[in-house]
Amino acid sequence: MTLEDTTNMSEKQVRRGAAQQKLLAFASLIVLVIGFSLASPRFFQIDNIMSILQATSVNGVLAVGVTMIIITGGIDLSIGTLMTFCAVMTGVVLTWMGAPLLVGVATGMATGALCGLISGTLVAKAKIPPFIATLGMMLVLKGMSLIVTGTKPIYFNDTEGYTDISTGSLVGMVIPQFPLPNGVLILFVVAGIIAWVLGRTVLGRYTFALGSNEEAVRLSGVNTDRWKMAIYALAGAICGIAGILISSRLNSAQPALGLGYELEAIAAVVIGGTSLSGGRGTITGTLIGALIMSVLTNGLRVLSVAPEWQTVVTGIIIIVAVYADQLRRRSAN
Amino acid sequence: MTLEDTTNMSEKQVRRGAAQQKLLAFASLIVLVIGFSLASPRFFQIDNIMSILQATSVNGVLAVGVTMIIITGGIDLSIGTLMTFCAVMTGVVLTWMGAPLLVGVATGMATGALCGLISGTLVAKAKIPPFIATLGMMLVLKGMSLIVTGTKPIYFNDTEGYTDISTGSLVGMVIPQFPLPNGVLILFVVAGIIAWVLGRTVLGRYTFALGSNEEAVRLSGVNTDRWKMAIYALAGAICGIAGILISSRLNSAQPALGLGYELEAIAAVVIGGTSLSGGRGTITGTLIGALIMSVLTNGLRVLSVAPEWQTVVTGIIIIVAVYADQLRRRSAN
Amino acid sequence: QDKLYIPLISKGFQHQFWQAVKLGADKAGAELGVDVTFEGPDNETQVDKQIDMLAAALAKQPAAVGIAALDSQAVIPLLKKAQEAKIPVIAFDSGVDSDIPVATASTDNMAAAAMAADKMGELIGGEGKIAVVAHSQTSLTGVHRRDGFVNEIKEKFPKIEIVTVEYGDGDHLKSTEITKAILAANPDIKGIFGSNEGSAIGVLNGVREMGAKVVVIGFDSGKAQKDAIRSGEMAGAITQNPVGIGYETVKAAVAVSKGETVPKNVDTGFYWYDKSNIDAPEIAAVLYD
Amino acid sequence: MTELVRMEGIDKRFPGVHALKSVGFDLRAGEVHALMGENGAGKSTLMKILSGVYHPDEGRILVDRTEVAVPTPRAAQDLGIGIIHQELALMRDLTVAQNIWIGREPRLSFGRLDEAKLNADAAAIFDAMHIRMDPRAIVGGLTIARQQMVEIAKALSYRSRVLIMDEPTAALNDAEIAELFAIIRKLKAEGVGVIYISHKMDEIKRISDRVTVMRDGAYVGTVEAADTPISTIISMMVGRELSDETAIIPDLSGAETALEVSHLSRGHELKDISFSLKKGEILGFAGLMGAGRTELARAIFGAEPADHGEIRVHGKAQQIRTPADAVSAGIGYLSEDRKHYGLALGMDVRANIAMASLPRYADRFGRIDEPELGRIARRYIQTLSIRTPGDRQELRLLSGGNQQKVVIAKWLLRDCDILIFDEPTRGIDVGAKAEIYRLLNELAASGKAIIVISSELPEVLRLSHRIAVMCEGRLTGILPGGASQEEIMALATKREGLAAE
Ligand SMILES: Nc1ncnc2c1ncn2[C@@H]1O[C@H](COP(=O)(O)OP(=O)(O)OP(=O)(O)O)[C@@H](O)[C@H]1O
Ligand SMILES: Nc1ncnc2c1ncn2[C@@H]1O[C@H](COP(=O)(O)OP(=O)(O)OP(=O)(O)O)[C@@H](O)[C@H]1O
Ligand SMILES: [Mg+2]
Ligand SMILES: [Mg+2]
Repeated sequence: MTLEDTTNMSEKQVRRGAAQQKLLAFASLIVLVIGFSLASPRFFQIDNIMSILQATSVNGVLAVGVTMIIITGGIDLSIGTLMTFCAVMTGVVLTWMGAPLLVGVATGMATGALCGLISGTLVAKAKIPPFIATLGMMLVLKGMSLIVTGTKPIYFNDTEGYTDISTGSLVGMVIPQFPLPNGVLILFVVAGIIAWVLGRTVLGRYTFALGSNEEAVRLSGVNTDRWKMAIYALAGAICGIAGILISSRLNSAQPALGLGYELEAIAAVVIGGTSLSGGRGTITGTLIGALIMSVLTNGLRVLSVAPEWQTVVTGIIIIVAVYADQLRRRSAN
Repeated sequence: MTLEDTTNMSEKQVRRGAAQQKLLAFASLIVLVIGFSLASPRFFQIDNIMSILQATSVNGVLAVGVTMIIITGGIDLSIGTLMTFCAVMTGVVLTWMGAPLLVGVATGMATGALCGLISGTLVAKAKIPPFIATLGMMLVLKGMSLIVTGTKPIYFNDTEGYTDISTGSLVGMVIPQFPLPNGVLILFVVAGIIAWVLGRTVLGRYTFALGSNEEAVRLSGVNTDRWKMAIYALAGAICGIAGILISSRLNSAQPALGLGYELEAIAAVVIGGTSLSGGRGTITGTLIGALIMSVLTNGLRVLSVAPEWQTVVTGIIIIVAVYADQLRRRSAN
Repeated sequence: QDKLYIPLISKGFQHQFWQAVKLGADKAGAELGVDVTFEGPDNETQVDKQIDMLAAALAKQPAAVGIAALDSQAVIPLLKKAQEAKIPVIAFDSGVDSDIPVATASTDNMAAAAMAADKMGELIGGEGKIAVVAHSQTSLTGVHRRDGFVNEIKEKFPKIEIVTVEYGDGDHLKSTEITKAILAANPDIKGIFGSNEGSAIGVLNGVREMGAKVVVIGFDSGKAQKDAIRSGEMAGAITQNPVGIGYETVKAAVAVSKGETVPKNVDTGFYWYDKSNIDAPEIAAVLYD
Repeated sequence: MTELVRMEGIDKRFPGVHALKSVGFDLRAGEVHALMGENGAGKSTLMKILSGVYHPDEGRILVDRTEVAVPTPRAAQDLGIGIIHQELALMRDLTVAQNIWIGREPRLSFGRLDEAKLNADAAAIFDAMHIRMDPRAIVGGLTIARQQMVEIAKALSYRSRVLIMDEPTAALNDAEIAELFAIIRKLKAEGVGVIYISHKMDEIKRISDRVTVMRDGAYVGTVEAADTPISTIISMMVGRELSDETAIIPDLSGAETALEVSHLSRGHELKDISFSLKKGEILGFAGLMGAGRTELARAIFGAEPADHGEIRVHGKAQQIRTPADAVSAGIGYLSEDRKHYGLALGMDVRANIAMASLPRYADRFGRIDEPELGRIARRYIQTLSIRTPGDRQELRLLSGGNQQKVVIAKWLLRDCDILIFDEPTRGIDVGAKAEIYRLLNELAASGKAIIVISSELPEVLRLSHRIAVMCEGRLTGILPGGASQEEIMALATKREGLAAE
């Protein structure tokens, strides 16, 4: 039958296309890396590459978390200040209460999950638009961090090994030539887990389905509210991880930090090809987006471009990169 | 006929409902004002009310501009830095080149329109998602302001009457008891014009239509790209007005200002009931949203609430206000 | 032919204060024949951004590096890295909790703000209500200037009441609105202190728009503040010596990288200026537009 | 008769689909030319090419015997070609009149809109169509049927010489269809050429002059409607004969009651509705457009819960506040509006079929058994003959009728005891329709309780064991299976005011 033929053909085509697509998705990133390497011999040095990766870790983790929310068609503006609040709570437990490391880490993630659950409840149950619900949360959490800490940073000097969470290198202990910071390792592990969740589990399937057509999912008898709350809570827990990473890197919970990080993370997600209207997106894309942003920032600095020109060039390259990606997708169609 | 009857009944109902709706839309604002007035006798003083209005003017104008873009289903992150860039260009023309006031004002608005047109072109023609296109523009314009000014503010000391644009009071000259600052007058005029454009003109019709179902509009033979570009350009020109307002108030174009203003303006729009997914929204709503925000900020300051608590309370009240509005809409249905 | 390369990582670059520091650094760079770059994050909360900048600067293997740390501890791991790579570190503007920096060129912000408090007390006659519009609740300079001012008032002027301390992020417009709200809430207020340029200009604007009669004391320099002091709208302001900070930092960096020894601490000082002394040569030298 | 349009050798490929294989078509002035074919035969694609939405890979288009290019919808309009799209292309936030005149708004000076004229013109069109419609109503709040009316009015407003109607009556009722046909006859008399696509075979005889049949993207033949029997056309379409069966009404006196609805009310839409449904029974719901059948189904299903009343499932009272409650009580509902309420168009066929049954195919870590879902999806693709290049194809790329089949597959897989089908065969071709009827009968025979809501009386009669009739939110009566159309219409128009007399 004709259809049978076409099926086979398309199946093959689709697979080949998909592989090409995946490679080409990296194109902008690779072009950037090659460009900077040619422009400065200092750029493609193992140390600098590690700096770039390290600089990606916090933003990358945040971006992975918010990717899920964006796929549902929502948005989370509170991720930056939530990250800080989680760091603060970790600091409170570890430094003020002297709890063991693991309890601190658990507290950070639990705080994130709880706050995410609150946002999720506001969105799902109270039907407050995600933009507003999380804008409100962003302000509340910003204030809470300052209140809890009394506006002073909490230092982790007494917690043995806390800085190693982000800056140590398990990989480096095995392969000394490749001192990949733990923070980056954690980013990859988190990204891997979430990619798996999105691709293989019921939660992931509903994440996409909610963004694609929430009403249709609800009318399929799915308890959409509960799933949405779960997704926000999971994203919150991931913000908790970001909070632990950043505070471990700074050896302190900086209560004023965090505002503006949400925009950067969302930018990474969108540069990575996830649509803000929901229903489609990939974790690989988000990682590429986050990497593009940190390669750009680092590269321009290594080239000693004046800071005001750095901003201009960053703006232009982001547009061009996304445009190139757009063209690729269109031609793939 | 029965059907006729129901139609008429509903028609009447709808009208009465609409009037109620309009009044109730102000409810959150009124509750806030009454609350603050009871809490502090200093709040409801003519001077303070004028301060609140004055504080609304810049954010209000920005919010009115971005309302149009949001109704098309887009977003504009560049409004804050575009405002600054327009102020800078006005400063260049007025102070450095000594041009007359009107030329300066025209330059500011033209700069805004041009940059808006660029964003619009990126969105409509290059099919770059609005979030990315305007994020790129935001960075480019931020850098450009610093580059053009050499990171130094441009002062308007030599331009007679420039500060009056925003802080003078034409109304006060007629009714001395009511010294409404010109900036507020300009906000109302701009809001009035845009409300008229949205409600009564072809441009307005396509604004809503694009946000409602862009593909359907295109299939109806409308040149959607051109209209979209026009809308972004108009919104840009309005950012130009905001730039003139803010620089007239500060008597200087401050090149580093602007980042963060976009979020505040978008928040005002969304608090005012405009949907981020496009197709629906009102200028009245946006004005109410902007007023809610400045009443809140001012009121909490007049009450001398501690700054970190101000943020927390603001976050909570924004959520509650939108929730109340949500309930009102649902019950009106 | 390879010029020495010295990057300065500051707390910001858009503010006039930092631009003045940059000016001094560039001047020293030109005089001493070294390449100087100057950058900093967008605002003073971005501790991790600053660390990324420092990392990128160290990747360029400079002759020495200057750092105005946003957090006195968070930069230490990277400073250790610099030490291992034998890159000397000069701290400027504020120090770090470590002895790695071979020299520190800074201002005592606490003392500077205390001087502002003394002047405020004098000018309002030792009693009445005042307010502070600070630029940051958390950054070191913000905290030091606030505490320096508030403590001095409490100690020396028991009859003066500080009704509120608000934070405007150094944003001119935000500080304007804050000032107006403070004036609305406290019509009998006698003085307001703005803790950096943006705050001071904001206070000035707010006072102007409300038509209030208030003693305004500012901090830092800039054309608008200088004009306001000349016209008497602003009673006076504290200025540091940003150009000097930048100059001394680069000078010390060059010296250290050539193996010379430098004094551990360079206090670049601060000055009170008002209508009476604004044009005096030693003051004019530390002011900037 | 003069020739208006000729399409020759039109070829079109989509990734994985050869949608049109050198298809030819022609249209004369003053004729109604029906375009027939199974779901996915390529009818809509051919018409989208003619109206400037798609571009052909090969072939040429002649209008008035001169070759033309149709690069955009605008160009098609300028050539006098208008189209009613199968998938409604309306702006849901705009009013009826605003939708109709989009792009052609009457203007005053300064780009101002003449809203009064806009509404009056729209009202005039509806008057001519003998339809009551408030031009100022927001389209998103209208039922699918009324949205379809808006599309028709919009197409008429262009006063095109060539009018393409892609399944205009899919959502319409007999009365409205009659009105539409009157309009078409008038247009015909004015020399307009109409291309008419429909899966309702009876309409073809009633309205069309010639019939062109497509199969698998290829042209099969063109015949005169008047002297070709329906069965011939059907066999041209599906390539075999279909036997028509009538409902066999089983004896259900001993069957237990599956669903009992008593005194269900909500606002103005539903007024005190009580009925019961037995296991193994198919209860048909008839009524005019807006009678409230959809509202009733949504109330039972918890999509918009009722204010008052009681729902008993298998004798047990159930609190149904959300669709999740309904599904766990064993009630499934297939919506009449597949695009908005039935499908995630951006997702693939497999995911859509599995949407309501996911947890069943997941382990305790929530991991989905993809291979199993793939097998299931392919099984349904086969049994329902869903035309798709594979189970991973995105749903939005399927033809309308095939999308509908996917919704049906979703509920078949969920395996509820009580199934409510709202317009299950909307846009489905004759062959597949027969297949679905057979399926429904099988489901009933296996003990499921089924409600079928349909605007096509023949369908209701063909399927139902009993027929419930609604009018203006009230259940006006329940007739035994095999009742006459007249009896049903009498109940369907029994308004409250009249009933009181
Ligand atoms: N944009 C597209 N991309 C890929 N495939 C497509 C696209 N549009 C249509 N198709 C495929 O082309 C074939 C023809 O579709 P078309 O919509 O023309 O069918 P149809 O005859 O109108 O069917 P129906 O009666 O169900 O409406 C189908 O197999 C469909 O899946
Ligand atoms: N003529 C009309 N004017 C306004 N609203 C109408 C009209 N007809 C129907 N409606 C709306 O539709 C609702 C009932 O429609 P519903 O979809 O339940 O009817 P239905 O019997 O399923 O008809 P349909 O064949 O359209 O699906 C009413 O409550 C009303 O809101
Ligand atoms: Mg079709
Ligand atoms: Mg219905």
